[in-house]
Amino acid sequence: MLEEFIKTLLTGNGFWNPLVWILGFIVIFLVVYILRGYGNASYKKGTSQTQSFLSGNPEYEKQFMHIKASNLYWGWTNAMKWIIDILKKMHTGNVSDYVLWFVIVLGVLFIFVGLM
Amino acid sequence: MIDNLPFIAVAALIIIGLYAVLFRRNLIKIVIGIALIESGVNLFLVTLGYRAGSIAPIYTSSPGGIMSYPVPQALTLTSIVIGVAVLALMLSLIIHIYRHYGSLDVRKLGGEDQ
Amino acid sequence: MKGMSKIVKTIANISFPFIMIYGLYIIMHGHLTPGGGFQGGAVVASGIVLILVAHGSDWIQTKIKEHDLSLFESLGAFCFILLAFLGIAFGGVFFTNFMVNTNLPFGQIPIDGAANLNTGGTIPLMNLAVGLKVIAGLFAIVLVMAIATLKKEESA
Amino acid sequence: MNTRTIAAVIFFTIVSVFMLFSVLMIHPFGQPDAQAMDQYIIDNTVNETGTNNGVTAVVFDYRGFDTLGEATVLFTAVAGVMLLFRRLKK
Amino acid sequence: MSIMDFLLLQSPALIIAIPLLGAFLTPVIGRISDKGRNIFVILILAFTAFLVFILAMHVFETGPMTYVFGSTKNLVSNQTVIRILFEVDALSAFMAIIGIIIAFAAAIYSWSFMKEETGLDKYYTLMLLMVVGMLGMVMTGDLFNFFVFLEITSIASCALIAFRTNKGNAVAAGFKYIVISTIGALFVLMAIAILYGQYDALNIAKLAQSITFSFADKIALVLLVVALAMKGGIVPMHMWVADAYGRAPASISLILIAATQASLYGVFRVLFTLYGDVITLPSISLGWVMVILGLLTMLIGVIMALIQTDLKRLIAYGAVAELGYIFLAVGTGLTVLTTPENAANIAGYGFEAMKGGIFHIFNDILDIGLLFMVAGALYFATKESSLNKLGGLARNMKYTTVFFVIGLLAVSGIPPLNGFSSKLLIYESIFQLNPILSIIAILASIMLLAIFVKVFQSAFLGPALPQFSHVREVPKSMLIAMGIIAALIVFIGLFPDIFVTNVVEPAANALINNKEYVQWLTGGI
Repeated sequence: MLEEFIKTLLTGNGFWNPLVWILGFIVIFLVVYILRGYGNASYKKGTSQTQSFLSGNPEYEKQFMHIKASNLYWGWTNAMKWIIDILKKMHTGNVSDYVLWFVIVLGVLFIFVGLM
Repeated sequence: MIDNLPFIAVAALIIIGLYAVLFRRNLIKIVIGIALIESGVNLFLVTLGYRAGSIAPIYTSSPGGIMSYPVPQALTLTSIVIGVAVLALMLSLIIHIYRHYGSLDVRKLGGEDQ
Repeated sequence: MKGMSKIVKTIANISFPFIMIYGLYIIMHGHLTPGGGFQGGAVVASGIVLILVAHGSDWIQTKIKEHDLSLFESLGAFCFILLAFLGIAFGGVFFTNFMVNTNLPFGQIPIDGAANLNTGGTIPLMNLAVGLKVIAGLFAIVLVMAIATLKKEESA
Repeated sequence: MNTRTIAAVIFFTIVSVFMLFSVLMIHPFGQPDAQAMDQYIIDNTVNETGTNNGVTAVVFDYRGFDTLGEATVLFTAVAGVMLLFRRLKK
Repeated sequence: MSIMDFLLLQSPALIIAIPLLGAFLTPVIGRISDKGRNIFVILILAFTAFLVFILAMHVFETGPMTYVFGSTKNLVSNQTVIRILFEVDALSAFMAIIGIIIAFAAAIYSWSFMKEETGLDKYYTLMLLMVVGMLGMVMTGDLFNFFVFLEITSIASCALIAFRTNKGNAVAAGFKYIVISTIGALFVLMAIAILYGQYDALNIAKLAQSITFSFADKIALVLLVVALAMKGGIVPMHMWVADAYGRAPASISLILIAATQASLYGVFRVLFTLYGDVITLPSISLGWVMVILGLLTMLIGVIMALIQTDLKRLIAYGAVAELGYIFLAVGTGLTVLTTPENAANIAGYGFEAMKGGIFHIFNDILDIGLLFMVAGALYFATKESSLNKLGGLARNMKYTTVFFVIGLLAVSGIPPLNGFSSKLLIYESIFQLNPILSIIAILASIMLLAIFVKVFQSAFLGPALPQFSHVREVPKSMLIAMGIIAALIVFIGLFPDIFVTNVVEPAANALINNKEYVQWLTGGI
């Protein structure tokens, strides 16, 4: 029964066994934890080590320091702006446009399949 | 060609309905277009079951002779009832839409991605 | 919705029983002549809707409430599916027409096109159940819409 | 004449043409060639269902399950309309 | 005959009839007491789940099972199918299991989630009817019956999408959904009529036997595939998905995913079984069309999801992207099936691709469903769904945070959760068809991770915001529902092999060799 459970998933030309993977993960975690133990010795509470350094500026109130969702990945969206604008232009909430897309795919496949 | 007039009527109904859905902006007209497509499909089903010179498939004091197919008529009955249900739901949704948006223009509905 | 003029009410009252009889006839003879539960139910429901339009929804609401109608519809649907379940009990599979060709009511087989009301097995009963369901359902839809188009504040 | 109208006209025409041809190419009006299922029903409806009406026999016996679904659709529509016009305050 | 044998024999009918009976009785019971109604609905769904499981066990062991409605005799009289019949093969059983699990979780979830709402009798009725339509779609063997169940699902879901009638967006989303699904269903009915007019049959197996790939058949094929793909939300016909999923109550979005997958099941059934004999003609390369559509679905889904700020809309676009994987994998299988020169590969990576795609149907529903549940929990707790206003909720909602992290890792294919094991199958098999495909697939997966990490950062992390200081953990029933799905995710992730060998492989087999779907007809019962 047990070996029935931990049998490896064969993916045609590869394999995947999550339990082995988790075992490796645990080992790596232990190593990292030991390494962290070394650095922990030189950590002192209450000193300036614990304060965040914003290039010399004073620290804001906590609730103003939360980055909003629309500010995340700003660079990526800016770089991909051209395609995002095209896609936004595609996504009009107009239901007859939805039906038009259906008709377009229908026509293309009619020509592709019907005339073959 | 003229013998196949019912089939041409089917195609015409479906095409007119599709035109109304694609090119009209009033929600009521879009619903009318959908109803047209549906009646075209129903007519198609009934037309497929007709045999030339046949009588209705009912034996009660029937004059005899070949009978037209009963199955398409049953399917059409089902499809008509389904159409009634869909129509009622669409119209009640349109009542709500008119209350919220104050208009029946289909272009007013969307734009959540812009 | 307000009622209409006295002439309309009178004509509606006069024609109402005939519509009822006609619709019930279509439901009852569904297995002999063109028609059946859905068609006859639609006729009866349109007759009731005629009364609704003539007398106004406020007057109708003093007679019947829409959730009672939904109870009636549940009853019709329940009878319909119950007949189908009885098919399992007597015939072995769902939807068996177990009453045909037996001594039960509606059990006979018609002889070459004779209009015998006592035939059809479960089909007349299913016609009745579906008829009840369609009457209640269509009338409920029209009544709810008629009420809702008046009371704006309910959904606003 | 924006791009949407142009695309709509083009593909609407294509779909219409294909619809017309597909509808016309099934069989000439009034001469269905395949008849196995319907002929069987026409022949046996009286003896199997005890019903004179072939359509009712199909609706309630041969394809009775479709009719159950159809009744369910009507039930669904009534429930949906009542849900849409319900009272929002308790 | 023991009671179990009776239940197994009658299960295809009872699986439909029991929830239907429950739906008819729910308004009556709701008059009496609310708690009783909730318990009644959950019991009905539990009994249906039991029936589905015993039927699925039977089907996985011994091939397809047919159930004829209306008569024990004359199923086939001189090779003509007269009556409606259900035909449950491994794929149908697989989809039915998915649907009933999700519906059960949604019913438990709704107990607390919908407590403040009115009109709950109709809500539970329509929910049961959605489940009925879904199960009927995946189990029926009759084309017109498929159309009827499609309409039941569409109408019930439309009314439930517009549940919050005081919001204009919800009503508009419901209207868009009903227009789209009605037009799709009407074209499906058109295709059914074309097939009926040519062969005078409505049974899928009978039609699959007698189909000759004439012009009208090609038209019917295109109509069926495109209309059902639109119901399934494949790019570029996916726009309704964002509106519908985003505006419906979370418990309804949950069942909507399963309904969408049911229409995808329709696409696969049409391609592999109904046209299974003629689709292998080399002139048609529909497989590549499916592959391209799948790629577009993945890419457009993730890009649109990345720029959303409304949480449920974002998850809806993520669901669209996940559908792309399924379409891509099954399209790969179809391509291998339809190209004769590598017919040897159908046992090789073609079969692996089918396995991955079908396995991913299940994983997609579980992952996206869990994320929708978490989104509903956030809305329940904060009455706020815009990501720009949420923040710092991990402090008050610990369990919800844990469930969200599980869903996040699973949906973006991070080992050792279930999303990875199916995506691994897909990557490796489509790599052998064309390496570019698997590169794009992995890219889309990475972007999914980025998208949901953004959600995690902006909704759960960050300092505690004063307007959310009153927020508490969501009630028990929602936590239980989320826990069921999360436990399934972790279990399938840890032990994928028993699931793949016992459930997924029979389903993939049922798709690839369609002979056993029609063998009852040729054998003559």
